[in-house]
Amino acid sequence: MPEQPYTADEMMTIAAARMVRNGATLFVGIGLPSAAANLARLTHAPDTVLIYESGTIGTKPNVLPLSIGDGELAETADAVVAVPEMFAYWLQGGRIDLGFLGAAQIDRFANINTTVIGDYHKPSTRLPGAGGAPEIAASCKEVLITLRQNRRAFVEKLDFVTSAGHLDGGDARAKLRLPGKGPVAVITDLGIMTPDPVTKELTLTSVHPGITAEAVTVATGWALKMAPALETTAPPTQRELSVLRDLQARTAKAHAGQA
Amino acid sequence: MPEQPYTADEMMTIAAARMVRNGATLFVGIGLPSAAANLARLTHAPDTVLIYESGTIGTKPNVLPLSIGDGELAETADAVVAVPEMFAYWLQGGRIDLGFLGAAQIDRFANINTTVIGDYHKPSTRLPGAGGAPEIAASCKEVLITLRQNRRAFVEKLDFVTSAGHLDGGDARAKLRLPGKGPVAVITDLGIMTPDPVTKELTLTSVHPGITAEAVTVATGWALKMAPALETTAPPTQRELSVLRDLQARTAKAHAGQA
Amino acid sequence: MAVIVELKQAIREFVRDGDIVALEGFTHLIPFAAGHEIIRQGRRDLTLVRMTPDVIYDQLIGAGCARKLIFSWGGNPGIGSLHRLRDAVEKDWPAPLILDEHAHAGMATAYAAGASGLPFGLLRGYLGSDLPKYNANIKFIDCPFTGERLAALPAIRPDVGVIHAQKADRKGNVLLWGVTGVQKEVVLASKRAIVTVEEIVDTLEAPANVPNPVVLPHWVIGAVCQVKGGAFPSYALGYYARNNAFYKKWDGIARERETFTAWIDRHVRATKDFAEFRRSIESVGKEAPKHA
Amino acid sequence: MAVIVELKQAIREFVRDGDIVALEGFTHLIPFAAGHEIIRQGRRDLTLVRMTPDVIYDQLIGAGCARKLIFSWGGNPGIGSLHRLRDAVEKDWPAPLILDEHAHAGMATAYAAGASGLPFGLLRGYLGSDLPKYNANIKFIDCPFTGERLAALPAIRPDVGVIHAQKADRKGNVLLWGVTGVQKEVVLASKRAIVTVEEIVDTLEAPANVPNPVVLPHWVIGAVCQVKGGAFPSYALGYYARNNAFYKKWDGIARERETFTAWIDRHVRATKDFAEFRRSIESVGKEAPKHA
Repeated sequence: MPEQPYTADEMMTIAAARMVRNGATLFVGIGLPSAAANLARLTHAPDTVLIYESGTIGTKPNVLPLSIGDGELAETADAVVAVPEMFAYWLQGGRIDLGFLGAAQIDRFANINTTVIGDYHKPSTRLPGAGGAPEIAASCKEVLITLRQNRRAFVEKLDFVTSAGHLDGGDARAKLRLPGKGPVAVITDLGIMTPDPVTKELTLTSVHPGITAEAVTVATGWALKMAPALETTAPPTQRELSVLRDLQARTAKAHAGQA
Repeated sequence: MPEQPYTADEMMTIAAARMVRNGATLFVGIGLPSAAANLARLTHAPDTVLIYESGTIGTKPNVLPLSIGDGELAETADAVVAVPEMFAYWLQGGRIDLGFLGAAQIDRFANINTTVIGDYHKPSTRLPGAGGAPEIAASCKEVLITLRQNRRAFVEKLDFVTSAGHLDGGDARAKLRLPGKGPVAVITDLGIMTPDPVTKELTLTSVHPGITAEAVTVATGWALKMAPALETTAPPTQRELSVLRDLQARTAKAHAGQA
Repeated sequence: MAVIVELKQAIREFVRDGDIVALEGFTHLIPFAAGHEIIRQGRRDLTLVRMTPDVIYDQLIGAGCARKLIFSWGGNPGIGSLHRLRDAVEKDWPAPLILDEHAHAGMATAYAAGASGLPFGLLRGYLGSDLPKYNANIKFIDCPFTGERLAALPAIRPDVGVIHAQKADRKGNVLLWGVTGVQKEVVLASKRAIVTVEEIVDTLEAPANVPNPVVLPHWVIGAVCQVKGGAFPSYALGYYARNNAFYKKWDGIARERETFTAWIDRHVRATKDFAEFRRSIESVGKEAPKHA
Repeated sequence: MAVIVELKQAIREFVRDGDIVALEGFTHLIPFAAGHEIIRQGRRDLTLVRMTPDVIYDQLIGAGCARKLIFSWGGNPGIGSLHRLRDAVEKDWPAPLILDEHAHAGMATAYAAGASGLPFGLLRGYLGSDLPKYNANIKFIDCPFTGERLAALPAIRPDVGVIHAQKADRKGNVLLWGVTGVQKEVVLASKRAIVTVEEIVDTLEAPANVPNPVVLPHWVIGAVCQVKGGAFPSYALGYYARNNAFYKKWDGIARERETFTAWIDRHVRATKDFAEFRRSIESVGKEAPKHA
């Protein structure tokens, strides 16, 4: 069967979804992470437990939520708890396998900025802020990050560290007694980066089909390390694409309507 | 109408019930306090909000509970919450007007012992312990204590202070930053004692009908202070007695049964 | 002890200039009607508290009601920026806005501490984040048993807490369900609480199998006000869905100071209540059906 | 990830000699069947944790399973003393019992800290009480904002937490309602959790308008075991009432070492499971109907 055409965003979402182990408990951010987590649940990882910070546990939305607390999330959940309980008993309690985050900016150690561009007190761009991310990044056993790759997003130095990745690398997380292992992969529209086992610096390990290592380098604001044996991400399967497109079509239909 | 005969325990429960202001929120201990609080609710104080430490808020039991968490309490409650929430949000939150406690032993400053008689590590009698009482005694705006009066219960010195009354008197509670005012009355089968406004030492202010001040003194393990104008408690009204007896008859019937 | 009154009266009597005011609702049951009434009555110098300041706080900030914002995520969910919030922070318009900025875990803990009558809340939080560098209200203490360093935040104790709920009974007992966020906490942490509800009923019973039913007894609430649809454009589970189209439309309205001001003047300040506001924005659709 | 197994197997695999074990249930849903199975299997040197040790802990202590008790109120509710607990504390029979004694507010906070993954819990507690003089686990810390002195307790983190609930589904998701005490907390605070239930159903739906429905997802539970009536003589709201007569009768059984030992040998140790225990104590009623 000839390969179907697909977009870079679709490749990103599918590559991110593949990282989800079936049966894992996931603390899911809104947007790209939510799309990838639900795609995983609808394909190879049906027993995945999706948790949103709004308090919905084991939710199985038929369409992607636009907000972190859509009614769909509550109505399809195994349990709904108050937000203080969600952060205290469920996230801080250390029972989440995988945190799934987006980011506005990221650095070579997968630290995340979602707060400000420029000076905190006089920012050129005020971003939404932390939300649940600092503690998701700290407390989940592992973290996945997904965002589009370009030099505005992949920067040499963050203006503000909102959520800890590997800090300044090495064993910095352990020294600070952060409970979780931190980011294990960054999945973009161009490829996949994973932290070096020792230095924790992000290393390009896979490029998506048709993307060159050079293209990834050009889209990165620092000298990106390359894995000695750079892989090429498997292209989307027909099933992955059709499930994702169905999900997004259902979502678009559900979210349309008059103001 | 001729006065009906009544028991000393009935007088105690009725005198205690009368202390409850209609509309007050009450944190209620099991046993005598529970009987008095429900009698109040069924007579002059129908809008009283009864709260038990098991998490039942605004409960309206038809029979007296035998345990602090009887099904009757949950089924007739406005809300039921988990026990950590009960102690944190509702009691410690400072929203309870009146704590209603029993005691095994009490001293002249209305401090309470429900822990041990004798040495803590080698007690002659091991009592049940603190339960919710220390924080009820600390956090409620006011506290009522009800127990039977005799020299084993009203002692010169407690072997163990489980819950703070007025500590060693005066402004000791304020110095320790206890949020509530502490005990405002001790109601027994013989009379009513209230703390002196300045020294906080318990002072006999009312004797029940037919009880002499001397009888109260004899039943007290210290030289009990007397109010200059000692009152006589009004005897039970016919309505008070009949409501109390109906409640206790319903309760006895409900709690009977085969083992 | 709850009184059942008109929202106009509740805001007039409960919310004062300079108050610390928290309107909560975690994407669900956001008390938009109450926020509008605060704008209509022209309150000033408020310290606004909210985990997720979204469109309602964009409106309050743009309308000049706020001097300070305590928050942990400020965006238009699923859409992008809150342009009025950004304009206040980036360009001091209509006035400078002081930020007391947190993460969600911290805010949730600080609300729970407020509800618990504790002076501070405790969490394993902010580790490795720059937030504590910019917020003196985030401190760290050592566990007396293990020595572990934990974050400590002052309890949130608003002067006024405002939520929207599905139902109240005639005594003012309130029932809500679904995503309940920090709504119980804000009511219990606040000195005065206002609850707007979809309906007032004789008997407060939770429908079968609704997620997470929460009852707030009347005696922890100051005022209950019936405002049908009072969470629009957010949603009330069991009553109406989120109006996602309005959230998208807001992006265009709020982008420029002029369009924002014209909108808030016409639809909020010039209307007498939330029902009239709803008719007013619907009439725009009828005037210009092609742009609806 | 919950497995659905026989109670006998769950206790055999999950509870080891010397473990910290918490059987919770605040007068409601007390896991008596699980407690009996621990006695039957002869576990020793347990640290027993429970806010309200009542008849089930009297049995465990009298049967020689415990070396330490962490608790806040130990009595036979509405009746009086726990004679086996008292005999252990006052006379070291059948063995000395170390006490780690608290107030309810402290225990509840320490369980919540355990569920929250925090090393300690914080409360305004124990002020003016002698308890801190006798318990080195009660410390005090100063609020970093106000200087107020607050109590700090180590989090409770049992090796095994055991509760009884109304229902589970076939995946092991659990539903309970009514007085739920610290049941959610003990499950979340424990390394391994066992839940006995009245029934296992296809679909986990809360009946209409039940008080305080709580769902525990299967992936925080180790084993789910169906034991009909497993909370007897306590109660399961919606299933059966508290057997107050048994609580009264226990006072007589437990008062003397001999009557206690004979009872526990005959009805617990010599029976193979809880159903046989129930038949065994019922047969006593038939033997001597006049004393029933």
